Amino acid sequence: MDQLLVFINAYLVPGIVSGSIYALGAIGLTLLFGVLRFTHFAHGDVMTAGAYFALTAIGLFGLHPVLALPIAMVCTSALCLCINHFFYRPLMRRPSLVLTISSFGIALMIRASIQLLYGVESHYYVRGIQRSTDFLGTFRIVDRHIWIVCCAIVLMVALHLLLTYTRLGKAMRAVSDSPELARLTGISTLAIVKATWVIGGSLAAVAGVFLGWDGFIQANMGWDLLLPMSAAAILGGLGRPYGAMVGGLVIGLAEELSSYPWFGGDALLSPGYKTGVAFTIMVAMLIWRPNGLFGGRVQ
Amino acid sequence: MEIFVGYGNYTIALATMIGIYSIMALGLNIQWGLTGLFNLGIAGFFAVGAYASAILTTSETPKHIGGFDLPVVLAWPLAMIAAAFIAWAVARICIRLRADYLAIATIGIGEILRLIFKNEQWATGGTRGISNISRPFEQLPGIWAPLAFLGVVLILAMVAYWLAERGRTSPWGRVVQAIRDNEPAARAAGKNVETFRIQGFVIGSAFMGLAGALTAHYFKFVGPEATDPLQVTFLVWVMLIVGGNGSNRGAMLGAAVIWTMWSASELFSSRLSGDWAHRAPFVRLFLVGLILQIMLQYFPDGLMPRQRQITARLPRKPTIDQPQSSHILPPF
Amino acid sequence: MKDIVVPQSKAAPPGTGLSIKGISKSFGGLRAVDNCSFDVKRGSITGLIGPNGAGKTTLFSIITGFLSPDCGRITLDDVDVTRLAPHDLFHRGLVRTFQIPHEFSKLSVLENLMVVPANQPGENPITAWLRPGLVREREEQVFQEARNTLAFLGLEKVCDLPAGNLSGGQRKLVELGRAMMSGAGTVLLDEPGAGVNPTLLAQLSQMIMRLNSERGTTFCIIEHNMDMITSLCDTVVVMSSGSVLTQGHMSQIKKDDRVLAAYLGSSAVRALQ
Amino acid sequence: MQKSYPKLVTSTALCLWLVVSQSSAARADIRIGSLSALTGPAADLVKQVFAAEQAAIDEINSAGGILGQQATLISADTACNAQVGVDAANKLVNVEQVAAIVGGTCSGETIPAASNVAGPAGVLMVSPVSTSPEITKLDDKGVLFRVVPSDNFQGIYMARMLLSKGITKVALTYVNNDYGVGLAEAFRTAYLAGGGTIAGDSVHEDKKESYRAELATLAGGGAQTLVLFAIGDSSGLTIMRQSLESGLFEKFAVADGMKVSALLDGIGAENLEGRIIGSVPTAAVGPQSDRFKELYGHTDKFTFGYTFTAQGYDAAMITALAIEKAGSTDRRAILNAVRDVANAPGEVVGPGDWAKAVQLIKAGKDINYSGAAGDHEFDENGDIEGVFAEWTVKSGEVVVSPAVALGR
Repeated sequence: MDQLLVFINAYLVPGIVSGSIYALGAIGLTLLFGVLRFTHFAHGDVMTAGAYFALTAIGLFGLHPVLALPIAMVCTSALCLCINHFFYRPLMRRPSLVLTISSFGIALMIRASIQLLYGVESHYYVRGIQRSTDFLGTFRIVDRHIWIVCCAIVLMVALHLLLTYTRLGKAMRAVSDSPELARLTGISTLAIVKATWVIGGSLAAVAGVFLGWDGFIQANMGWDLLLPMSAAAILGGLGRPYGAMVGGLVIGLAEELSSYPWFGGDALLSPGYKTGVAFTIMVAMLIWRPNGLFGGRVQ
Repeated sequence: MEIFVGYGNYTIALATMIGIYSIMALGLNIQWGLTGLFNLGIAGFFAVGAYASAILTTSETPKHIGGFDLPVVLAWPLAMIAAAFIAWAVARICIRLRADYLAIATIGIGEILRLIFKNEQWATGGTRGISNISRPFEQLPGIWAPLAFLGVVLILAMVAYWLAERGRTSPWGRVVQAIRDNEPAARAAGKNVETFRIQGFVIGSAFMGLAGALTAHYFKFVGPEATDPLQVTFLVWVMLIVGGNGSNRGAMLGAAVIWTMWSASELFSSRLSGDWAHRAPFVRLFLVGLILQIMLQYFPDGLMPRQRQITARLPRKPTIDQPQSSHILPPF
Repeated sequence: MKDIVVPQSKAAPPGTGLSIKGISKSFGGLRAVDNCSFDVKRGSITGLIGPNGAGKTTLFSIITGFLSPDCGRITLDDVDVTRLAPHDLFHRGLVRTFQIPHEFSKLSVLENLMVVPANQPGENPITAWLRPGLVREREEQVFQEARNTLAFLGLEKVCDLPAGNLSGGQRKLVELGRAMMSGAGTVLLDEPGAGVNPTLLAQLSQMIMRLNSERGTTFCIIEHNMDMITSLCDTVVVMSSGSVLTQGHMSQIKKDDRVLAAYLGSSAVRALQ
Repeated sequence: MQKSYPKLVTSTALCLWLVVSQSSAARADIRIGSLSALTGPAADLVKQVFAAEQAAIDEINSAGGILGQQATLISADTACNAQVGVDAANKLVNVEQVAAIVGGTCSGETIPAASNVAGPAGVLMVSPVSTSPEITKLDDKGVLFRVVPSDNFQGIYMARMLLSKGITKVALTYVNNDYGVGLAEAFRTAYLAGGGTIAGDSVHEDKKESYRAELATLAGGGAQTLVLFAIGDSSGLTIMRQSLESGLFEKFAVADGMKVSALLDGIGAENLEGRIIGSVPTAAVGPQSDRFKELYGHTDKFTFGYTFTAQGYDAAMITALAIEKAGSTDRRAILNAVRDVANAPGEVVGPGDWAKAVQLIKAGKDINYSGAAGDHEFDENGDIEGVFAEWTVKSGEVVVSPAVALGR
């Protein structure tokens, strides 16, 4: 196989796929940070919950994973609203770090509940394998990857429209930019907080379903993704949904491309360190550009 | 009779772990309770201490760096220094970050450390870890061996408590708490905020390194699973929040309560029958998460409220009533 | 309040004082401070007035190292101190207070003051652990200083309360108390009078004046209470929209129409009438 | 701290009192502990192993019990972690007063539990899962036995098997834990020594969503066969699926960790037809594993054929036999009885033969347990020699060839 094709098929495409998944998760993380001013450590486990909701739907009705998405989105949003109501809202007046600590515990509670209800085994949406389709005789892409990337793009465009053209979206951006200012102009913070949970939860659910579709569903899957997602959110600048989209793609690509044999025959970085790539980028970003790649504004 | 020896043994083991966790909780209290640093990478510094002490005390082996054969009295301080050094390097680059950024950065650094311990086989034994670590007093007969080690752990925990408490009541403790309460005012008061934060971070991490070293020698083994954030980082945080953030006594009490609950709850859950026996551990995890939520919402001060900063050993009845004092111009 | 006896010894220390030249600072598109220049002469009490949003507090933050200026130069006794960190400036004898009180909320009032003095050996953790005698000796000095300052401010009764439990006016006093504890030669006071009761305010003015005349402490004061400014200040600098509008003696300022225009019917107008 | 002691003491005392009052009723039972990582990274695997251990104990109880008493299997979660593992072992040995322990699972918990708790207390541990070569030379005071061969043996077997089939060029990837690393090291040495070429050799992290990049790098070496040391319902499955999907590798050589039903279900047996060869530690004598399949082939107690379930069953059986042989719950006697019941000579007993074994022991005859996963002849370190078989997938079924004993 030609070297370029190997590069595209085995490094670039998987990088874009996992990048899309990271981006969907990171958008929720970054929106929540913008509106509620805290880092939601349970976001990865919200993703896991979404994947299990879809699993239940697929198991019950035998749906295609894409058709199970709306069900997963609704259920996950409801879950997020409940968590917000019972656990985060009572702490809202306390320093935001208390919320962060709380979310650490919520993450554990979600994971334990899933393990309790569904057990610890890995689950699958689809059995068997899908042979990849040849496009133009060169690209070999699996159908579900096309689905994943397209759905991710559609959702991101929808989010863009929401943020740009609806009153709710504008209000969200306003709160994210300056909570005090937004409160002065009479924007109802409570409604915005709820909307943020719904959007963040839904996108996390989609990310979880895609992750499970591409690999497998397992109780720790979301937690393991929390750090790459945080890295993506920080890369794009916390509080900036567009930054998170780009950040997700960059992290996804960086992870895959780090093991490409750029120089000679060996992988650039031992795959044992693959998970470290995201953390390293993240720590480096925090030190040199804490406002993200596109962050000109000083906080 | 045997059962009482057994309960004795179990109590000793429980107390040993409580001692080790108290040292970690005290370290976290210095970082979070006093200095206000959000460290979620406890496991990383714990593991640095554990591996450092393990490498320094084991004899020559082809499986990892070794052959230093140092006695523990030297290895433990060196393990603390190793953890402190790593913490210093981390703090130098991360200490200016806002609190939640610091949290994410420390998680990331903890993970990077874990990957290094796991992958650098020549140094750490890789995934197999380091076994056959010596434990002080292990040659004593019967129950005396664990009892003597418990004594060592408790003495070290008391020393750690003494150091933490003396630090808290000293002018240093006053400054770091001032920085925690209001950073700009501390800057305006001429305090080099970065320096004090780095000191708090390094001292706290040295405590964690000591706890790591003690654990490695207690288990006679250290492996990359030792850096599991759930068992180390999360549990220690729950201990501090439950015990009372900002209070050294609270940190120790939290360690005792949470570890006892964590350990003893299984004695009941393992009696559940059938499928529930598998699931009981998850109920346990869920409950730990729930306890944290309840404490945060309803008992924000923990079991033992934050101790007031008390300037140590000064006359509480001031000399202000003496006539000459009012004639002294305040030191402007 | 008992009479305060000021030691007679100290004259104004030599030096030219604080000099600000061409300082500018922008936030995004907003030019908060625009090419400001003025001097605070050694031994003077300089007032800094101007309507809300004129950039006075921002300028204080730049001078004391909390913000970094975009351009310009600050000298203290002819030494360039531009962009030095707050703690460096503190050790060169330059301190500030905050407009909104910044107390150490969980420390007691006494401890709030005891934090401030420099050269406390106990601030090194190693010394704190190993040399308790040394630490204690200095602690007793600091304790007495703090006690005396609290007595002066009338805060003895609340000295063991956490500072976070105080009223707004009391916090303001704690703020001032910390500046007093610093022993600095140049003090920037950001609205020391706001929220303080009139009796205490008069004593405060008296105190500032005596410290200035008898010990030579230099002051730069942001204040909206024009009576206080008039009675205290030798020189007044007026800022408006980020730049220095005019400066001079209060009698000249009062005649300046631009100043009146800048305030547009705010408290200054009433003060002048 | 001063204040915390009364509370600590009270709470501990309260817990202990409750345990004593609870456990006194069950005193008459024979108590066997199970150290299992029911939570943590290997929870899915361990759940099945624990279920198989429980199945063995249930079988023993229905066939009359140990020493005429009912046996109870008391589980303690180790979370694959030293701290929790040692704590769990302490509870089993000291509070639950178990006669012997089946377990642990991850080597990272087995090693500290054996050297720290079971060793000093002289309690027998029979591990069904821990394959780390570290265990062989561990200072465990002779209490730790295992019914799985050290990774060293299986790696060597795999190397010889591939070479004997004329496969002389492979790519190697292994999961980054002690299981994968251990197998890979032994395999690499033996394969290279035997004249094979390893074109592409890389470790991978468990539970990532994509391994395509690693696979592409490995395929770059030009090998046709991928040697894959991983767990079959985790990274092993993902790697196999992704390499089949992208057409990078079509043939796989795997170890026992991949012989799980999840692999067949997840990828589909038709996709594996003729593509996979594997090694599995197995019984030298065929009838024992046939009997095991007959007993548990269609059980709902655990998933038959799941990795290490047969070993879990055997570990529980050997532990029970040792107690029966010792004639009491005296720990020292149990420890001394292990080799008597498991090693030759003696009359062979296997799965389902509990009543017969008890009769033989009562009659004073020597027995030799030969189990579902091997005949388990313990050497001086408590290790078993490797006896392996080759397995592959034919017409939708796992087919295991006759076993080969691996001489040292």
